[in-house]
Amino acid sequence: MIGISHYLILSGLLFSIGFIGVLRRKNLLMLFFATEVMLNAVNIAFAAIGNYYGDLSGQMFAFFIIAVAASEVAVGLGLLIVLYKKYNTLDLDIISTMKG
Amino acid sequence: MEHILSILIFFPLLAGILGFIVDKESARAYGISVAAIEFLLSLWLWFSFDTNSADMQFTEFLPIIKEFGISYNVAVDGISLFIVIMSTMITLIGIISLNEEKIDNMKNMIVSLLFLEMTMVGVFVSLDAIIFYLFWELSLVPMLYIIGAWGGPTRVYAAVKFFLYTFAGSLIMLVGLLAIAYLYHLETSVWTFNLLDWYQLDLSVNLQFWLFLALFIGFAFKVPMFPFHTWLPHAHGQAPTIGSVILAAVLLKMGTYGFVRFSLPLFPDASVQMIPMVIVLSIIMIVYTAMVAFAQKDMKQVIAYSSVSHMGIIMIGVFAMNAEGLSGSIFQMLSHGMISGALFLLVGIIYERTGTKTMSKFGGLASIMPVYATIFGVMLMASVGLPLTIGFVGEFLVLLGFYEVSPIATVLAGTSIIIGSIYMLSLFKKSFFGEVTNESNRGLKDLNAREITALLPLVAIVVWLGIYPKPILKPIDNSVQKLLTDMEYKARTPEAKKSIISIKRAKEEK
Amino acid sequence: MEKLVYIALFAPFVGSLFAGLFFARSPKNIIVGVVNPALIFISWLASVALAFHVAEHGAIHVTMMDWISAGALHIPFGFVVDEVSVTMMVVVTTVSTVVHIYSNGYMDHDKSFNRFFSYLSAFVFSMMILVMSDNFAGLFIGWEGVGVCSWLLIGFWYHKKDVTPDINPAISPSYAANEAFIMNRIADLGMLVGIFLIYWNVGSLQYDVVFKELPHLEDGILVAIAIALFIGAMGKSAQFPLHTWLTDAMEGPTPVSALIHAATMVTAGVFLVIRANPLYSLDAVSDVSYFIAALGTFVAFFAASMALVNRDLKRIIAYSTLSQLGYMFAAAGLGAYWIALFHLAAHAFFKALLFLGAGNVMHAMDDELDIFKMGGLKKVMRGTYLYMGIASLALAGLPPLAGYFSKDAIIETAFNEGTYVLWFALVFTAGLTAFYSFRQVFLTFDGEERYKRFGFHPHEMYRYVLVAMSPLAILAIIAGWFQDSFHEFIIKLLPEYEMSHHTHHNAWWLGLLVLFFAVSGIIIAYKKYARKGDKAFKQDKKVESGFFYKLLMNQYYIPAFYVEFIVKPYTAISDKFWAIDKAVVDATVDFIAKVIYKTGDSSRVIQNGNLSSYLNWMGIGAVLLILASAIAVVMG
Amino acid sequence: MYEFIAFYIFAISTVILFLITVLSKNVLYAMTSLAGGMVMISGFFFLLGADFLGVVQLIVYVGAVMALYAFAMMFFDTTKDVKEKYNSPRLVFLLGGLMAVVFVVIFSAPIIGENLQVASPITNGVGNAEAVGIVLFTKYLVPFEVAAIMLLVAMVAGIILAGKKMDESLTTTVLPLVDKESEDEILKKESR
Repeated sequence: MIGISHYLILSGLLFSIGFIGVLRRKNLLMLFFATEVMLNAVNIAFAAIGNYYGDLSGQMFAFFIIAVAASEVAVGLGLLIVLYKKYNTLDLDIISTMKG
Repeated sequence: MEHILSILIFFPLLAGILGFIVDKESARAYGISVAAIEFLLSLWLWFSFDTNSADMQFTEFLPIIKEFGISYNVAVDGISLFIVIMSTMITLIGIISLNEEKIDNMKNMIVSLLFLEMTMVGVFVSLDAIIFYLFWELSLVPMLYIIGAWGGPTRVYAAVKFFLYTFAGSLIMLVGLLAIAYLYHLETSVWTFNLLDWYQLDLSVNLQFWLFLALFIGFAFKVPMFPFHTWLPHAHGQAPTIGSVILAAVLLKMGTYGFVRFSLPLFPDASVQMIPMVIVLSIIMIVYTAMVAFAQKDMKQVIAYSSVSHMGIIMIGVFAMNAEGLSGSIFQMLSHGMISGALFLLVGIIYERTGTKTMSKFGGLASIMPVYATIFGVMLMASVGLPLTIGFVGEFLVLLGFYEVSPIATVLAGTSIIIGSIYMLSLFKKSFFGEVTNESNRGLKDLNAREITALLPLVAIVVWLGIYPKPILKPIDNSVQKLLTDMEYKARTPEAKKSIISIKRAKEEK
Repeated sequence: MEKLVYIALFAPFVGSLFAGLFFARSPKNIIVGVVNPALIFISWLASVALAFHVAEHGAIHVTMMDWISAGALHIPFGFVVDEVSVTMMVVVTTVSTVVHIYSNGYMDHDKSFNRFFSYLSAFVFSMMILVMSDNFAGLFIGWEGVGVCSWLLIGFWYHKKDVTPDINPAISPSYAANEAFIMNRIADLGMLVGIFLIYWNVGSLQYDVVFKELPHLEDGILVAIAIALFIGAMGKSAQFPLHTWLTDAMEGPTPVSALIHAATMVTAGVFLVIRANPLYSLDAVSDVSYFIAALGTFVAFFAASMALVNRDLKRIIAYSTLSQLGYMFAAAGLGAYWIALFHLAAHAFFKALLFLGAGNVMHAMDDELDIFKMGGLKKVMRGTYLYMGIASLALAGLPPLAGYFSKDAIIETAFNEGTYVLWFALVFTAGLTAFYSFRQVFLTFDGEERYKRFGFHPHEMYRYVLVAMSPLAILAIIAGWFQDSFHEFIIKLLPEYEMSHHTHHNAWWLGLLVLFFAVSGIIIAYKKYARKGDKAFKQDKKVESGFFYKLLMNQYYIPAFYVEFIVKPYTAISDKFWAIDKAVVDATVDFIAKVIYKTGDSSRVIQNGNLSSYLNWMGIGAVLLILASAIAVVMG
Repeated sequence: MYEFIAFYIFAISTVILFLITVLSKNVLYAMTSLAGGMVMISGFFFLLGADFLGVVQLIVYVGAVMALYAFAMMFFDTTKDVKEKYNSPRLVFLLGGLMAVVFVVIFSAPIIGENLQVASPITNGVGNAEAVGIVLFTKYLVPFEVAAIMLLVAMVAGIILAGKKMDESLTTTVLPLVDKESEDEILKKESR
């Protein structure tokens, strides 16, 4: 039988994949993809836990996460466009204005 | 005048804020009048103080944050009363001594001094740990500014060192204070920072030890105890005269006052347990810094190091755990305030005249500036603890009281009367005796009216309290005896009970 | 009678304030020269009146006001006038009055005339407090007070610069003053410890309470108290090894040497031992007492030996003072307190006279002190010669002068106690004393007039000064005649000391022996130093380069030893400590600060502005956090 | 059994698709595989009985979000591959791998949360969408409304950031330092 740990392990693996993406990617757009992966991984975990404990709160959280992800993408892409206009690139190695 | 203490705290603050809009030319006059009013108010406090009572008086209580038991809670007893008066007096004398020609931006100086006065008074009258801590930290800011703005060439280094050093110490102290409040909460499930409530708290010896250590670091940095003393010579070396005067006379006393007000009554067992450590540090502090003082070439540094040495005497008095030693040490705080204040003023005067503090540049000053030399001589004798000057009473009582704790340590600490006279007399000989070695010194003017006005009250007090210390010693003694009785009552271990000698038992033995 | 006590005590104080406050900055003012001696004289009158009162009605005890009270400690300003203190008061005021008048002449040309009188009167005041106080703390006030006045007066000519010890062994007045003060402070610490011991074991510092309580204390504590108090006495009375300051103190003006460093202050130590006689006569501390006697005897001989070769007029007298102080301690240590006090008084008179005479010589010889440059002065200074002769005879102990009675009694005591080593040392020292004091007299006043070669034009002192000195001269002669009445007077307070029958039996040959030594000393001195013409005194190069001569001339190398093994190491250690303070203690703190700065500097690399590397760091942090929580879960 | 097979099919395909997303150099491939992966994830939701959530996942993620990405990509030059420099590829994989291992270890260990409390139990006999609706409009009403406002704000922000003055950069525009009058005039002109 598929237990909750199956889902959680899968969620952990997906999260790690997203995490590798976040660390590895220098292209900002690709970075966004990686974060989406991580968000989705977490959603699975929420839904699985909610299901196995007969609690709708898990689903609710996943639901709100989707909402947040959507707005994140909206604002984030807008910012990306602005950035691209300014630097004409999305490479993080070139855009390093936060040097302390 | 029920709110005399609040007036004492906030009058300088208000006057300081108003000081920003005072005309530049009249800033000094303004400062003098404000400080004089403040001083008179503090004298009024003394006259309406019931000298026969050992309790807290003029209590004011106003809750600020009820949930955490933080309140504006001020009061004075015999221990703090005179330190408050000394603070206001030294501020007044300091402002009088300011030289309009040598200090630019007099207005800022006056304002800083008034703010400083507020914090000093605040520290000594606070009975709430948080308010105490607030004033304690606030006192750093004006002093930092005074050193940083009017100091010598490496003033920024000195000021930052002073600030960071004491700040680091007081943060650890804050942790200790919060821990006490937490423990109080655990025991009674009431949050309070009221010191008088804390006095009722009965802590295990182990807890006392750690809390004592936390507070010890905060206070010891301020005193400054060996080996945390090195900020002091830097600060004194760079600070303007007025800064040194107030630093030595009042700010250092915060540390020793903290021991008396917090460490002893809160942790009687730990205090007794820690006596050996304090003895060792204090004796190193007394002897070692006195010897370092002897090696100095700079007049001001001699006095700076001598300050450390004298603070050592005060420290052993605090830990004598009997009425003689503790009263003596509080009296010694006052006397050291007067004497070191006067000595720094005197060095400042010669520095203003010649632009140097190096002793080898002087010599034979006694024949050029006789009045100056005389006052210096009086202060010097008071500093080495000559009987019938203020310096003797405190030192004698401290050593007398401490003898009960450890005769050998007393002899070692008592060497301060020898090595103290060595460095002081050699300073006096190098600068004042002999032929006039530096021809350019020949034209030096003796003290002017402004300087005499600043110094004469100090001379008068040094002699008056040396001959008749009773009006001050008696209230101090009352409060100290109460403190010791409480400590003895509170102490858990039999060793502590044995070490703390409140007056009652001393009489029973007779 | 209380009023008289206060008059005796405060008249000098008024004089000091009078000269100090009103005339400090004005040039020499004759009013000061008249008023101050007058005030001291008033004090003397009061003291004498008190003496008669005490003789008839017993001691007077007054308490002026509270001084220090804290805890169980209560110290009042209390004064007691009893047989011992009134004797001291009379001695002090007598000598002081003479010295004050004398100073008018001696300090005639000094620009700090008024200041001098202010200090001098302040000294008398402190000394009066010392002797009159009714408790140990009050004694300590006076004890320190005379120390400061001595410091001020030794360093009176502070403007003189430092010279090397070859030219002037004392280096400079200010150096000598500091040396005296610091040496005294060392001993004062001992005294303070004694006071603390008394307080914690008795609970009071009042003499009467303490002395009543003493027999109930443990032996160990009694010994400790006795030792501690005696250490204090050693400093003030310049006993070995704290003796070097006294000869250097001769840098002060000569009236000061007469008053402070001969007649009064240096005898304070003896006074303390006499005052504390209930302590020192206890059986438990008999060892300490014997040590006091032995040390006194040693110092008597030790100082006399150094006086034998010295060429400095004042230093010779200073050594003789040291030596006589040794006699006093010998007597006090052996239990003959009243004899010690008697010798103290007699010594005060003739030693002050001797010093004042020396002052006359200095005044005449333009402050020259080398007796080898003098000689034959008796022609021009007849009065001074007479005075110094009398004083030296008294010092040498020839009958019927004061010194004979008092010193003989001490030597007899030593015989009586069966301490024959001490006895013989004291007898032999008596011979030495006679020799060196007459060596000095003959070299100064007799023989060839060597001063002419050095171009001096000596002249006699003012007449009124000579007249003023006459009381001392008379007292130096007659003081001894009152031995019996003094004995009767003082015995009311001090323990009686009686010679055994055996001693009585032998008294006549003992006295003769001492006399024999003294007279032979004088004769040797005369033969060697007082001739004229061909047989005139010649310096013997061979002797002077001998070991003993050099040893004595350099004061057994003790001052050099102190410089080499105490002063220099102290300075070096102080410098080293300062270096440590900077290089270790302070540097440690700075090092901590530097480490923090460095970590900041090196970790700033992280902040390179690259978002990707920030993310990497964040990732590392996240993994660490997760790891930590995982571990926590596993552990917990 | 079906559940078992379905789970593994979905699991393997999501992992592969997401790996492509993360590792691919081509943006287009990455985006496509991301979209595919999200579809697979909605499959998990259906498996878990969260039908409503699955539908939302499909509509919002695969529909709306992916469309947004697609439009965004049009602004960028997608034909050329972004040359990414990898400073420490080993570190990245080490960290990621470590994390994965830790998760696996934690989750395969006996579950700690045996005593989890059920906050909003699933009502039997009520469809998932209905149940979600009940909870959403009772217990989570305020967050729901806040989420709505957030989405609105995000929409407006997206439009402003991306849309306004397409011909010049927003962030680099610096108003010339002019006195207040002329500034007002400029504003007036602009408003006309």
